[in-house]
Amino acid sequence: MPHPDAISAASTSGGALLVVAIVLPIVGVLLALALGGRHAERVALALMPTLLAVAAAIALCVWRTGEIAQYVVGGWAPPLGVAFRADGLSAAMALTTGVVATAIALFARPAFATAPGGGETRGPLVFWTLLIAICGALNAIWFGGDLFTLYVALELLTFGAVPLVCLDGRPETIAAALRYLLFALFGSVLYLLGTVVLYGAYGTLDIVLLADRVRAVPISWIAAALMTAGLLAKTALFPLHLWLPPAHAGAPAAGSALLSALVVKGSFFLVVRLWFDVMPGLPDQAAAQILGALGASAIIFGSVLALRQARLKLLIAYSTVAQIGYLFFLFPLAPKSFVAASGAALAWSGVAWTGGILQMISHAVAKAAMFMAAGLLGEALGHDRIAGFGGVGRVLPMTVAAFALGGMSLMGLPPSGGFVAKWLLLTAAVAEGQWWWAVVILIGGLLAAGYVFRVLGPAFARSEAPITLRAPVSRQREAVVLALAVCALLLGFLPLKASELLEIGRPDTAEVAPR
Amino acid sequence: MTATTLFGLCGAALVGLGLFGVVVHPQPLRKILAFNLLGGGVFLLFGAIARRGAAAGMGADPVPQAMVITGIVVAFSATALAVALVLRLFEATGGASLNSDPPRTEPAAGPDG
Amino acid sequence: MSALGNFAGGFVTVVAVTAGAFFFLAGTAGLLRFPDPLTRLHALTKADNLGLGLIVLGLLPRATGWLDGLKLIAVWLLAQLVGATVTQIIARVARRDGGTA
Amino acid sequence: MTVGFAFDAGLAVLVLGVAVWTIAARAAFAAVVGFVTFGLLLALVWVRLAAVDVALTEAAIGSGVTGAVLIGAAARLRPTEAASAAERPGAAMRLAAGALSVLVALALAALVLFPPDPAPTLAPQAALHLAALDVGNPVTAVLLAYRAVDTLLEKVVLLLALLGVWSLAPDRFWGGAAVPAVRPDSGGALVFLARVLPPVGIVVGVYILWVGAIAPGGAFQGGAILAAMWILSMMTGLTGAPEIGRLPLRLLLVAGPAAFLLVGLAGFAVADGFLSYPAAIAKSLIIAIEAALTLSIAVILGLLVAGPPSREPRHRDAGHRPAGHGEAGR
Repeated sequence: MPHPDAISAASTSGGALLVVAIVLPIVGVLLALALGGRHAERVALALMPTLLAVAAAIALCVWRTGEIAQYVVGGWAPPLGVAFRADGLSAAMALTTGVVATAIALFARPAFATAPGGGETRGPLVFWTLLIAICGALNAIWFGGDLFTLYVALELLTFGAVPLVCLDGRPETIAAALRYLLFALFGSVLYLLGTVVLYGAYGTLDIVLLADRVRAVPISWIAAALMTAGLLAKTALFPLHLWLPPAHAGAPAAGSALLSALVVKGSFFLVVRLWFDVMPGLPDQAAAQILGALGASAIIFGSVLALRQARLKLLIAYSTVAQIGYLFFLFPLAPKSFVAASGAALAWSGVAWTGGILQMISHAVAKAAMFMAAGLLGEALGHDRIAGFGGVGRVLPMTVAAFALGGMSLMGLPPSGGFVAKWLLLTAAVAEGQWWWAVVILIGGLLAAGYVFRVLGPAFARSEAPITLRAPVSRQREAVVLALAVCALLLGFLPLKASELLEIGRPDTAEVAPR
Repeated sequence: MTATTLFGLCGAALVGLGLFGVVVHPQPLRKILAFNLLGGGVFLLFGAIARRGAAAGMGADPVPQAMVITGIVVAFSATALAVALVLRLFEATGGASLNSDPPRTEPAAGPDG
Repeated sequence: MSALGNFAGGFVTVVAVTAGAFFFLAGTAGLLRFPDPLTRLHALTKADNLGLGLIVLGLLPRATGWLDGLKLIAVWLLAQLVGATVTQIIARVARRDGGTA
Repeated sequence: MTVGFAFDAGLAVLVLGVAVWTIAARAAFAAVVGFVTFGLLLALVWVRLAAVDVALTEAAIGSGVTGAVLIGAAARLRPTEAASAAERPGAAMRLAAGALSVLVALALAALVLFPPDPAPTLAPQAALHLAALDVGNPVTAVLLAYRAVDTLLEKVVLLLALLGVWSLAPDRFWGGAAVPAVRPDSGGALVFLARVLPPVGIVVGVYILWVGAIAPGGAFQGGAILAAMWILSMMTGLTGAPEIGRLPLRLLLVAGPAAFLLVGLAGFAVADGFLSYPAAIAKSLIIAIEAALTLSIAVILGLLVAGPPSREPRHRDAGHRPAGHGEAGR
């Protein structure tokens, strides 16, 4: 974000939209809880497209002005008060949230229906309320301009996500939820510790003000290390990934999609905020290489473990561990100071940045589609053992096609969004002389192809025994999943101009000298 | 040394102690307790910072105080949810271990599966 | 308040609070040293009743208004009430467990 | 060395000692008792740090209500302790954990010992606007005005925690009530207390809420005291836990955050935007919000301690929103 002088202490014209994006879900949670029963579903279904529209309006506003949108809450300017801000990145993430959450809501409708005239039941009320809450928490994370507000938002996200994991009440999902909660609490307490240290050093937690005040001194390093470690635990970066697969695989399909596509991105987004916006002058090659190396290990280990899974949902969950790894190539590749130091043209920083963010977005869309496809397969077949998928592609072509399209994005096959993302990261790595990341990206693509085709192979094979579906699959739900998967594909066709949105609000200094 | 520094050091020690407990204790309930100690340490560090910021006739900077109050409430919410999960796990399995066997039951076909 | 009154008030405070602190000390010593739950409780209640009572008595002259004084007395009364209840419950449990708790 | 410092040093040693006990104690129950003691001592530390509002919160919530949740759990989990104690990590792991903890503690200690000079503070800025708000307690001003949005989000966190706890109930109990874990067999004394104390407690709770605008106190502390009275009453069986499907209960739960939100949104029309209050009635608005919050907080805290519903709803048809039999997806 720019120098504080560039941004006034007042709200900008589109700033009120940010309040709407955060407050609407809170209203939704209160309504859903108070009215209960079928109303929770109605509120959620009305809210998701509305939030999408609000996000689109915010993106349009940021795009038009080319500047950060800001809202100063209560008129109390930071550092005393709190501001919401939207740069290009937050607008893009809010749009992604809107699209994915709307698709998830449509998909979840039959699964979490409340019988007309029937009473309130547990699953639907909890699911719909938490879906709304998670959208609100994510919007608060995308737009939060204050590190402590972001802490509360992060906790909101955790409390929305954990009960989804054990919604079905099986003992192993309860254990998974508990492990998830413990990891998440560990992460947030470290994050909070870091913010405390920052407040003690600089007397503010406002991101823009901090960016101006932070010096490259040990106290900043300690804070950055604590916060990064905490956020990595929440993002499930290798080797802190142990909680993720059982948690994401244990949730109901719509919940898995929500967790894998969006919830893990919340904490990752804060790592990006921290390194690129709060401390733009701080990144150090060694630390960035470590983050990149952890990402690379995540890609290799996650993919290999995904290859070995017998159950579809666990396979997809391990692939999330792997795909998160790519995101961490942002840290060695995108900081402008590194690019300048490597002698490459400064434009490569933008290439890596766009690649990393596009990976975040296209993984969200593709992974949501894949988890929902897996849910449909599981419902139809009554199991999700990959070995028992022979010939299912002939019975449920739309669902399997959706899975395949999502898989293309994971593998990085053109013309998917995942392809463009990985291609940008790869070329930036080569141009900046960090070829080792390019090698990992290629290997990761091959491994992803391996685990995706492990599913597609039998699915499209001619099966010996005719497949009998245990339950009919609604065409409508298949269509929703396929539409989302097509979105993941279309992300690859986004005009290059769209990447300009992601540049809005990026710190433009090539190097912020340590003062 | 001032009392503020003393309590700040106390907070630092509590963070270390809590961290150790979180990692080392196998029982979830003990982990939760250790989390609360860890949180107490973090809050205490913040309290020392607030006390150092005494100005304008206030004994301590009110902004960190308010944040600590919010933090205590969030920590309580987390404790309540975590304890409920542990108790539910105990009801379901008769144990309270995190190292349960990998999922062995069939994934349910329904929306809740 | 006159200087003499101030002095007398200060005197009461010092004497009463010191005496109260002594009872707390004795109560704590008893809690640590006595052999079984019932006698330990007996020691503890002395700290609760007399110790706190004396401290409240000592602080009364320093209260800035009748409302503050009332609050101090309320604190003592509430502590009495809760202390007596808890002691009773612990004693009951101790007797049920055969004095081994 | 002054008497004050000697007291503080003793207090610090005591806090650390109790903390070590909490980590090292063999039995979980003993550890929880240690933790509650720790919380009360910590409240004293907060008083010494001139943060009385935090002290009240720590005593009421950090130690009190948290302790109530933990003690019940420790008692119920007693049979599992032997089994999970066997899972203790190996010496290498413990050594690594110890080294990491010491490292972090030392880094933080260094920060404490070499703080920036002058110490950063927002106190002057907070003081500057107190008059405009007509609120005497700066902490209340931060919680309800300057950083009101944090407080609002944190109320939603509380609500979600409660929903999360409820979500752990088996389907058939949805809409029902929690059966308190503590059986009312603790004899007449507790029942007597539960009869006598609540009227006093309610007065104290309301007083603490009221005084919060000018002196330490406020919605949380007041709410926690009200909740404690309710919990006491539920524990002794004088009042049953409420059925979670009832509309009046749901409305109570959301009343506080909803009032907060409505006043905040009204700011768009009558003041400087979201969560800003018109100067003339700022204090009244803040007190009104706090009153509503206190009520909701008391109900939420009480229900969090009570736990998930563990009984089928009693009046399937008479209730406002009976839970149906044909539960979807189970």
